[in-house]
Amino acid sequence: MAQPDILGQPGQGGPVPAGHRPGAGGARLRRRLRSLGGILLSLALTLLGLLLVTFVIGRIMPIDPVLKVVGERATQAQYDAAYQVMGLDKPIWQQFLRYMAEVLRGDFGRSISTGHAVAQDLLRVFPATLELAMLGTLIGVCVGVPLGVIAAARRGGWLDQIARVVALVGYSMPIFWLGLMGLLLFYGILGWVGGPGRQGIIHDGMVPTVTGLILVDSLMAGDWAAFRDAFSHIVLPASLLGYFSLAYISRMTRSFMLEQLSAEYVVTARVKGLSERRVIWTHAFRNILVPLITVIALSFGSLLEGSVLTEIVFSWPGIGQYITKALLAGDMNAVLGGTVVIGTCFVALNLLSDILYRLLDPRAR
Amino acid sequence: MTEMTTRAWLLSDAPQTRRQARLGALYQGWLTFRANRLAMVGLAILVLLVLVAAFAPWIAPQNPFAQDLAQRLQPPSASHWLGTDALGRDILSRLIHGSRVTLFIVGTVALIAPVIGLFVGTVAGFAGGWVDQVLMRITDIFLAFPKLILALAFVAALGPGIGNAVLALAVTSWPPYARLARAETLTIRRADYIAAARLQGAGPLRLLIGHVWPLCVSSLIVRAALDMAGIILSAAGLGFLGLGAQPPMPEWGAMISDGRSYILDFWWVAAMPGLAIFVVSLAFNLLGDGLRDVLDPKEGPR
Amino acid sequence: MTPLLSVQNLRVGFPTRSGLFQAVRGVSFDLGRERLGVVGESGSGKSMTGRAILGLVRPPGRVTADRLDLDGEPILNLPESRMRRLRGARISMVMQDPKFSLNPVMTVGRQIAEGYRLHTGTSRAQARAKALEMLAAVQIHDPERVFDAYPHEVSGGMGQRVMIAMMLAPDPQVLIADEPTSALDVSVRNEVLRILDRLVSARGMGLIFISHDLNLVAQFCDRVLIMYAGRVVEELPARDLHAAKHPYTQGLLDSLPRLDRPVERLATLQRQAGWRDAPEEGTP
Amino acid sequence: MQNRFPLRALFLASAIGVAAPLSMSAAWAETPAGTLVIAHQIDDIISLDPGQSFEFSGQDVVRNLYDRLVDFDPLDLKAGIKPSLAQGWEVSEDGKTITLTMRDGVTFHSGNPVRAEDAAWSLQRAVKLNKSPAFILNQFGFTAENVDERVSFDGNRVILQLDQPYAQSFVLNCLASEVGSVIDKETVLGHAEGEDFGNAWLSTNDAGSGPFTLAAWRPNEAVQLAAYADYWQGAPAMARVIVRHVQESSAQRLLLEQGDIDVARNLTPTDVEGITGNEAVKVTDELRGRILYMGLSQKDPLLSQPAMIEAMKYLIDYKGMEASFLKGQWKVHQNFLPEGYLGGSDENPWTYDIEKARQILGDAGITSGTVTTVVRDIREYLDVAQTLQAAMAQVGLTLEIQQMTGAQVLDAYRARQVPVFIGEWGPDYADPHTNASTFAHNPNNADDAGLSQLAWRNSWAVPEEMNQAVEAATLEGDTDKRVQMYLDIQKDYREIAPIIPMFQKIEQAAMQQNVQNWTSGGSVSSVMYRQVTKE
Repeated sequence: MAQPDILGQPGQGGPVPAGHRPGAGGARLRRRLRSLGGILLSLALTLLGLLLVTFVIGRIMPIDPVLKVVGERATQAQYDAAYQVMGLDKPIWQQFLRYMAEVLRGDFGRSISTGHAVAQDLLRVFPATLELAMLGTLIGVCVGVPLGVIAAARRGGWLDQIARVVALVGYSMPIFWLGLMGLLLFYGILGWVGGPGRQGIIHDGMVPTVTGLILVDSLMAGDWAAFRDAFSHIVLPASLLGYFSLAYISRMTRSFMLEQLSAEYVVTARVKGLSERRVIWTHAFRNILVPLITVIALSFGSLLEGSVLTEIVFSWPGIGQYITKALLAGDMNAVLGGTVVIGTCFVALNLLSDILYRLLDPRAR
Repeated sequence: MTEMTTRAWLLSDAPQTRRQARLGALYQGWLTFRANRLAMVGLAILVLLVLVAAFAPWIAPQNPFAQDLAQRLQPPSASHWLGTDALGRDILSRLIHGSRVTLFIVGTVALIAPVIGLFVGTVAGFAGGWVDQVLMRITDIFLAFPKLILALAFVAALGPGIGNAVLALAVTSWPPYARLARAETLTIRRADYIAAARLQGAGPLRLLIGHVWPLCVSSLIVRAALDMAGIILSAAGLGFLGLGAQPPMPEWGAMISDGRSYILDFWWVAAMPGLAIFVVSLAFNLLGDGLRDVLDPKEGPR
Repeated sequence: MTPLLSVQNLRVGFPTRSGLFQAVRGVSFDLGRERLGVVGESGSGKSMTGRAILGLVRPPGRVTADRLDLDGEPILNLPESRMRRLRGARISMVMQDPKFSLNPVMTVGRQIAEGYRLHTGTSRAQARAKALEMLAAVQIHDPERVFDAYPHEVSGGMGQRVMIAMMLAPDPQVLIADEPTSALDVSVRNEVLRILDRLVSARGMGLIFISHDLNLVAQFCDRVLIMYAGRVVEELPARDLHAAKHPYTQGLLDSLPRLDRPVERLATLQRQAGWRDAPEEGTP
Repeated sequence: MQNRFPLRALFLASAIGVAAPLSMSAAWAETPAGTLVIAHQIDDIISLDPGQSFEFSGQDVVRNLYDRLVDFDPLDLKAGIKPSLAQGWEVSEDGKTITLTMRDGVTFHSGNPVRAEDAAWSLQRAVKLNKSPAFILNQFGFTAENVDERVSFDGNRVILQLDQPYAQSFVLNCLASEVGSVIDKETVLGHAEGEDFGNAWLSTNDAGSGPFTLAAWRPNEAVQLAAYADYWQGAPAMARVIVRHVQESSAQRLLLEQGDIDVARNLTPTDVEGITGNEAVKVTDELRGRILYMGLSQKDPLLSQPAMIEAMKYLIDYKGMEASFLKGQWKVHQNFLPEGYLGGSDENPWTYDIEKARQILGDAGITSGTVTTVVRDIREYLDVAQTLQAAMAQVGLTLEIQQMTGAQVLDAYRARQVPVFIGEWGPDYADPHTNASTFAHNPNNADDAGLSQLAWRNSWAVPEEMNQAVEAATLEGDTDKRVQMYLDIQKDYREIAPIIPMFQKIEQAAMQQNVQNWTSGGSVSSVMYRQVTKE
């Protein structure tokens, strides 16, 4: 996978605008509400634009969705009937408006490649990806952040070099290849982990679906065997994604920490006689929390959308595979629905890191 | 002038001319870069790659397209150093010829995407106002789009093929460059010398091209160098999904895709191109990392 | 009587491509319970001298000295753990700009209490009381409010007072003030100086006042060291500054605008390569 | 085989070195005794409605959920059509009326009895629904307007009135296809939305009387079937059948070798070869009806030259491919009727002969030229295309390969814009007419005819005699004569046709040793689970 983008987001942790002094409470609140409203508006616009682009791409794509519906052997009459039923005879802006109206009512239409309602499909495939991405990000954070902090603290030392090589190797590895090799080794030869899919077949569909996250659902049902089974299936793909997330997060953490460690207040802290650990974790690290959260959110977002290849290698029934498959079949309802979900996630992550920035950084309060 | 004095002249901390200062800075950068052993390894690999690509027909032991179904899936041996693929073609020869394809993809994408990004970003940052709003909104939309899926959609719309894959990758990877260029432009725009140039009567276009672009370029280059590996992997991903280079073109990603059906028993068919991709993208990453150390010293290992 | 701080032939060097760069080259002085001014241009090594004394020069920078004693006790290249016990507790430093030298995401009160608690091992409540007391001591009228404020919520002058409160809370013997007022408005500068002066004299501390502002040093300090290129070129009592002998000091004085007598044209500071290596005058 | 060891040894050594105690699951699992677990590529299913389903995997499911009036015996496919829900049938004197008598005491999964009314309604519904498979029934003259009269019931008898005296085998073969499934009328009508005859509901639910009920279908993930305890031929041995979607052959093989599945249906030839040494598993070969062929568009000025068509037949390395990347899964077959079909021919006259091709082309004055092929992104097709590419290069011809997704290829193919097509054709029902009517029948070669025949798609104007011969063969009541008619058509076809059959599919299903009576449905049908047992 391509590494996620952070350089595009420098504004998040930036300095506070001048004139941000105490005492201007009312005006500040108003300004904050206005900026929040502005953010929401721009997010809504982004989402709308996203839908429009997807819609247009779907319509100009030389894949005929009607064929998927009527099949290879259809006669022209069958074809024409389906063409009309799908509303393809109307002008594109009308189709778009109709689609938007339906989406606002919560109706994503029916997928022509699965025969199910798109909303129903998404409820099934999205938690699968979510579970994978969350665990991957968790691994990335738990390993990547300490690694990045230590690398920055021991700048130039052997740990820094190792962290650098680990990250660069992570950036350079074709994930589908690594996935196949990992599956071969840990499942095929060693039998340490579960095979392809989310669950072993014995446990398939045995745990009642509440959240759609099998790890959570099996815990809620108190079914330890199902939990262990689900865990043994997710651990390998999640570790792989976690590795890529780790590579990115550790590099960004290191760079943020280096910036903070050269700040004057770090000298102040050292002058006070604080231990290096306290200097790093209590002083410097607290200052990188905000940009770090943005990075983690971005990395999480990229795992949500970028795990297509992992999903294919591990037969993981997630949203990436769903959209890809739908796209290649010209199943635009499914593609649009999936894009809305991922776009919304992206937008929500942006919003979340913005809110966290407001909560965590006293300068933004 | 002897070697030593040239060096001293370059390293002088009191340069006499602008040229000396500029060359001195370059030389300092080179020295920093050279001191980074990993980056030098990366550079060496890439130089090797370029040489291999340039002289592919002379280096390759066999015709990369010559099939021999009787000799298919042979393990590495004296006659086929890296074995043969499912159609009995020599993998080493295909890898060597494939280096051209890889360089083509990387080169083209790394040329197109930053240029689009530079243009959009600087115009947005420089013009400000609604132009900025509109351009950045478009950038956001492309950023919010699932990247691989957007690339897939483009390839599906344009039809498969190496040219279209390159175009799709470029189209999906410009937004970060645009945001970077915009951020840089915003800082540059406020600089005093821009105000000075403006006072001297320089028009906006002249300011943009003459003053803003040259300053944005270096950070874009670093970014592009760091992106190269990502581009290779994305292209390989497209190949893995069956879009991208068309057979019999020996594109490395497509070669992995070919070999993955044989991975359990004939591992080298997928492993060799996988290794090639890994080595080259690692080289690009090492190089990009080293370059960043030179141009942004606070990031480096000191 | 042993001086509070005794420095003999202090050298700080950094390896570079063109060889070892010596930032401080053989600085020597003794500090008693007095206010010692250190003056020089930027790059003259005055700040590096302060940081070297505190043991804050990080590798690959190297510090050597014939002697570096704090209250008769050698502190040169002490193990980090022992140095940490000295830092803040017995020797401390106030830096230039409170905007950067205070941690932006920690309340002022916590930052003051943190160092105090570390060195005295008192309870949270006691540390809070001490912090409030110190805030009052630096003439902050509303210590409770400032205690809970974040650095960006206080003005520059107040920030520097917070900094002083923080550094003086554990009662150090020596305070190094590295350009403590140059980032402040002229209007608050004197106030901060007055507070600093009063606290230092009341506690009988030694103060090293690093500045590029010759006039300020002349007014504020007892004794002045003039540094150039990592070396002390002249040392003399502040009141005798006008009688400085070294051409560099004279040059520094001449390049200042004066209110007492009009100057046609300010002199440009002359520098001679020879001063770099000449043995410093006026050293004992 | 010996190749595998170095890699595995390497992995083992390094892995043991890392951390052996991390083990979290037993190395070798076993599936539960009453459950049959299958790994298969099932992402093509778009509907489970028998009136709509027309994909390989969808038909695999439908076949087990529903019964038909007549059917195949899974344990004896060669025996042909046998009674099923209809216990017998009669054909009228003029051959245009078929009367089928229903079996008593059969119930749907809902508990409703299976009546002649249900059977008649199911056929009427399929015709009126007019989805892809409807044409199979429409061949007998049924239309949405007339089907209510032409298909009727009387007591426990279903009466079909045909427009021509079609061969009995033709009609019964069509009724045995999935579109002839008998649906629970009451249940489905209860779920109808508007005029959809319950299509939306039935797409994801079942209303049949077959040996299994639908427990769950999660698209691209899994289909779960549960045994129907009251099945009229006795409850199946397998209480549960789980078909798990696994895309990669290597993943299917790993699952099989780990004992997590019972059957793997999409192993590549190399993976099949890879497991042959494994004592715990076995591989069954089953001849299927699918034909891998090459279509040469007659719109293309170069490809429409008879010499070119002739030469291309000698540029295909049949034996070489059969022995290498198609090994064990495709056999050389140069006729449009698959082996196992009525009238199937096993004459394979063409061989790989570059010299002969060069000579044919030389005689016609063709020494160079470039054509494009559009190939679906399936490994085998691409390998075939590349092999052809290399062979053509030897006689001065350039083949440009464009690989595309299935949907794109189909789009272009339907628009008659594919110069060289390489792909598969699967028969729609068990009668020879299914292939004859598509390879060798094209009543209207105009661009706007919008037909679906392969001949039309390749712009081949089938000679009028051949068109008539194909139509006549459907009306021949005497089976021996009918066979001869098809053999004759295929003989003529081989001489002139630009749509060149190359290989016939052999399905290799790999399974645990204890799985018995597995069938993928042979060349005439789809997979059937009710007879499968595990020891």
